Amino acid sequence: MSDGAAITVDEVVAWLRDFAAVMAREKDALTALDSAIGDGDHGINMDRGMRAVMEKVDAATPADVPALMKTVGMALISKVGGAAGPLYGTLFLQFGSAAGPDGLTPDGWAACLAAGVAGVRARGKAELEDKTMVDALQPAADAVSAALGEGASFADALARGADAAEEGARATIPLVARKGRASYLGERSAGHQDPGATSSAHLVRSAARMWAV
Amino acid sequence: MSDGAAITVDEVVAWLRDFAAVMAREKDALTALDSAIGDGDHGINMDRGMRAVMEKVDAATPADVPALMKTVGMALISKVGGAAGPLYGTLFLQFGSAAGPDGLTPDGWAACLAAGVAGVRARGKAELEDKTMVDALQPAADAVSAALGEGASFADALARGADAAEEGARATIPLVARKGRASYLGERSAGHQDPGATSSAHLVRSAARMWAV
Amino acid sequence: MKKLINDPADVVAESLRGFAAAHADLVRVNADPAYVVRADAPVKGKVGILSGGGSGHEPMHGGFVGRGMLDVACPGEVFTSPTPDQMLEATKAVDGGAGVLHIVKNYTGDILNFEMAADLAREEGIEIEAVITNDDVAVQDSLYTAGRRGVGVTVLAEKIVGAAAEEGQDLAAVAELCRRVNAEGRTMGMALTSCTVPAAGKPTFELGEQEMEIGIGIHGEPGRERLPLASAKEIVERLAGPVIDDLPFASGDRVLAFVNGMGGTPQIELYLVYNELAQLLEARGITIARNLVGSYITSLEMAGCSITLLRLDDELIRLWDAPVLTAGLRWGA
Amino acid sequence: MKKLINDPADVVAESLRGFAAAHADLVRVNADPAYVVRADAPVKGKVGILSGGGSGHEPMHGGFVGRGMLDVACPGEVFTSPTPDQMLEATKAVDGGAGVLHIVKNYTGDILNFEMAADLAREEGIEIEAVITNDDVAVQDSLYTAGRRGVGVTVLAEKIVGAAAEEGQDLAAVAELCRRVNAEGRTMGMALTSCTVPAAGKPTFELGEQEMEIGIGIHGEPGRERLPLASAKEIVERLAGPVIDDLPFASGDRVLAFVNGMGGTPQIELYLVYNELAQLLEARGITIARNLVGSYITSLEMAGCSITLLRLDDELIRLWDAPVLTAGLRWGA
Ligand SMILES: Nc1ncnc2c1ncn2[C@@H]1O[C@H](COP(=O)(O)OP(=O)(O)O)[C@@H](O)[C@H]1O
Ligand SMILES: Nc1ncnc2c1ncn2[C@@H]1O[C@H](COP(=O)(O)OP(=O)(O)O)[C@@H](O)[C@H]1O
Ligand SMILES: [Mg+2]
Ligand SMILES: [Mg+2]
Ligand SMILES: [Mg+2]
Ligand SMILES: [Mg+2]
Repeated sequence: MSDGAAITVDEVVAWLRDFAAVMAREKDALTALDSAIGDGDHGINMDRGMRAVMEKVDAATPADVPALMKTVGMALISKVGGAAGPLYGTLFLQFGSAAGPDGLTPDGWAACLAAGVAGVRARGKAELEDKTMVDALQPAADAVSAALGEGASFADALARGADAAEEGARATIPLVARKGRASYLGERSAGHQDPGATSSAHLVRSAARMWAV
Repeated sequence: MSDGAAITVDEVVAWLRDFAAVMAREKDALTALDSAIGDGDHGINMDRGMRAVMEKVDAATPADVPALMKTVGMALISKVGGAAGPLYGTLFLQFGSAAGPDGLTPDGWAACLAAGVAGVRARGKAELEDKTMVDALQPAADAVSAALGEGASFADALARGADAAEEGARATIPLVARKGRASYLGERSAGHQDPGATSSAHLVRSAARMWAV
Repeated sequence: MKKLINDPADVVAESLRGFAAAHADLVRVNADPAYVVRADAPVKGKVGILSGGGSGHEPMHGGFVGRGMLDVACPGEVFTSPTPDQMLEATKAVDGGAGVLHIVKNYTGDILNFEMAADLAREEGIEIEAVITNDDVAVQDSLYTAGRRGVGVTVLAEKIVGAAAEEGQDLAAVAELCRRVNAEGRTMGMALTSCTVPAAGKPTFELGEQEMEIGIGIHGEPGRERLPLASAKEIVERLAGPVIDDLPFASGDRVLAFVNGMGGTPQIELYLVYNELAQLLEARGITIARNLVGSYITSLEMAGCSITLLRLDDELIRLWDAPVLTAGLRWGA
Repeated sequence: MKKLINDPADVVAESLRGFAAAHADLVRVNADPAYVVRADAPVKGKVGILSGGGSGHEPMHGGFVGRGMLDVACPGEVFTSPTPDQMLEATKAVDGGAGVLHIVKNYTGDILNFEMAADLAREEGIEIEAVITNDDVAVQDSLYTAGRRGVGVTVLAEKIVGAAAEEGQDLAAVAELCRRVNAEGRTMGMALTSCTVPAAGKPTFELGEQEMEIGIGIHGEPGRERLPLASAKEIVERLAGPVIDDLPFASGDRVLAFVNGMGGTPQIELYLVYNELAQLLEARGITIARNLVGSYITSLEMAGCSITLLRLDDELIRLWDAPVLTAGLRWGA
């Protein structure tokens, strides 16, 4: 894909496929993170969800990005459960709604991500530093938009977004959780990286990998 | 006590007290033996029973050996439970019945033990080499009688009885149990010493210690 | 991981099949989406009572489906809340025209999924009320947490509210009753061991031979603090104390005392705990008018217990005593 | 040892106090000698049903005392049979003039103590029948063993015989019925973990992470063989196979299928096991007419299960379905 050209459905599918593979690979690691401050299922949930997504998408790939993202969001909502199901589901649903039917440019992609993150925040009511996936997603969305605004290539913008997401995820380590299951632990939640922020960083890194050239 | 002289109630009480102390000390060891081929309570049962016996006896020591042994037997029957309760209870009840009211000589003592062992066998229907307390008690009763018959002192006779009991207990190790809980294990019961034979050997050794001089 | 299972991925589905086979007189089980519904649903004109949550808490909720309690239960994956589409189908299966009450335990996942489900059901013209239970005093109810977890009171609420619906109370009344039960109940739990989520394959947390977790939830979450193992008497004080002080329960109150096992603790211990609790409450002048002792809201094979107190009045006692006919709770029928 | 207890020596007594407090509507508990007796005992003209055995198997037997099941239960120390004096007092407490049935599980200790108790009771003029249950197919019934252990069928016998006594059958009939139930039932059990006797403080046996014991009893005895951990499906085959072959149960038979938890196994697994059992029996043409799934005859906190099959006829079904009102089993009342 050259800069400014339309992002194809196939590319978005490839992004999702990469993310699904990462979720399968990182399942145990994510679950271990969730065992420390949650209930030990985040990796299992995400892996189950992304498997269901790829099955649906591979059975009949929707024609455009909005339709694709609706399929993805609904599959996650109906297969993941827990907090991550509705939150990731909303992320993709809002991403798709923002995409519109007329093809997607890098700027459009960035706006979609921002819309998705806004959807997550509206649903989960989490602020930055509540130690949730928002701590990876919001910096990522901001970084991609900023980079494109500064004239960076889509590849570079996504790389900066992925870096920001990973940094955001790492920055959850010292935080005391204020949302989700981890908040029950109070001070004991500090010292562990948030599992949802970690899976979110993987999502953005998958995008960076997909559109790397 | 000089040979041929009457055995006093106090001496019998001292024998029981020694046995009670041994049961307290050997509680865990007996329970470990019972864990291997039974249900892990023999030491606990015997310790509970002998504590109850000594409490009863110390509160009001019966005047003669038959009365004493009836108290002992009934206390064991009502406090031990399991297989050991009725079996040890019967041992002491029959010992007491055989004693008669007129004082006890070493020969009488040997006859009482034989009667007790016969009672155990009648109640439990165990043969020699069934891997039970009978494998310690029967050789002990036989050895004491034989030694006295050969003119040995009471002290020597009891020492030989205790040796025979311990040897009998050790000889249960290779046996496959045919009575009691251990028989459920079939071949797997071989290779472990029988807990009841072990506590019985302690009982005879306590007697040997009591009347050592 | 030592469990009586086949493939860890199939645990919930296979267990539900067994449940369906064992209790065909009481319930029907729908496989996909998964729900357990009373055999005679929908009951016309009766408010439907729906609850749901992750699996691994059995008998809650499937074991409470039947006459006088739940109309339908939605089991999620182990410790993972069920999904909106599942809740929607379940809601439709029990809508007898009088609306459906959703009883939701306060966990972010449950809340989010139930919110979506309620939206979907309302779009289909079904009246929905959702009541959130949040009785766990181990968690501070503050801006800095997701709020208190819904635990033991959920079981009691399902029984009492189920009785009210059975006798024909309308949706508003049943929802109000459910909120009242939640408001009058408090719980705190502890663990002696962790549990193992089948798909994870190893214990959620590790506890030393001489340690216990106080203030746990029901999902194998670590608790508020880890303390040296203590006697049942001390443990009861540590659980019942905060429970009593929080409402607070006062001398003269009549309560339902609920000693709950976490799944791996045998009855002999639960009754021993109840003995301590009864003494403690008597010393405080609190009367146990009703009690429940057993493993009703569990965390797989976790060893441990929770103590729930619910303040009773004559109305709640009447509804508690009303007949109930489910796999997990049964009396008067 | 991680248990919710105080002094290990007081576990049974304290747990009984809790049981008494929790179920004062159903039973009275005598502390010394220990027995749990139904609140309205003795019932005049009714055969008294007594059972007893070591503690640690809860709800058996105390949890089965009440209308339609046991009149009285004698709990021994943990895994230790109760004593003759205790059984005598319990017998007297339920003698309504029609005699008393002693239901005895086949263990040397239980047999010896019950024999003595029966002698004592007869001396006091009470008619006694004793029936021994010995349904455990894991043990060979031969001269080389103490015979088969009494396990799961005991629970079923207590329910069925209790119903017969409740409807006024006489001692001979009730004893004969009990022998018939025992003759028609078979059981086999397995363990994933050992249990720990409180007074012993450590596990009775050690099992590796990848091992299981097949053919265990209910006292933490090691079983017949130690095998690598297997799937629920294979385990069910290993338990149900010998059970079916022993009676033998045949195609066309109607059975009561009883999946019992050993104390530390959660319901989600027991229903999964039941699912496997139902499939296996269906494939063999055996019809499950009634079922029972839960932890009813346990070994403290042991993880594992047992499978019991009881061949039914219309009479046994009628008695099984009859009302029962106890802490551990309750229906129709
Ligand atoms: N209110 C919230 N807003 C945003 N993200 C949240 C919120 N609550 C939880 N999360 C995210 O969800 C993750 C946990 O997901 P998961 O383990 O799948 O669900 P559950 O907590 O229901 O078991 C957390 O690590 C966190 O990042
Ligand atoms: N039929 C029997 N005859 C003689 N001794 C027996 C018999 N059955 C069991 N025993 C003895 O009892 C001992 C076990 O006692 P104990 O552990 O206290 O009772 P239980 O087996 O009921 O738990 C065995 O080691 C054995 O020596
Ligand atoms: Mg989680
Ligand atoms: Mg023993
Ligand atoms: Mg979860
Ligand atoms: Mg025993």
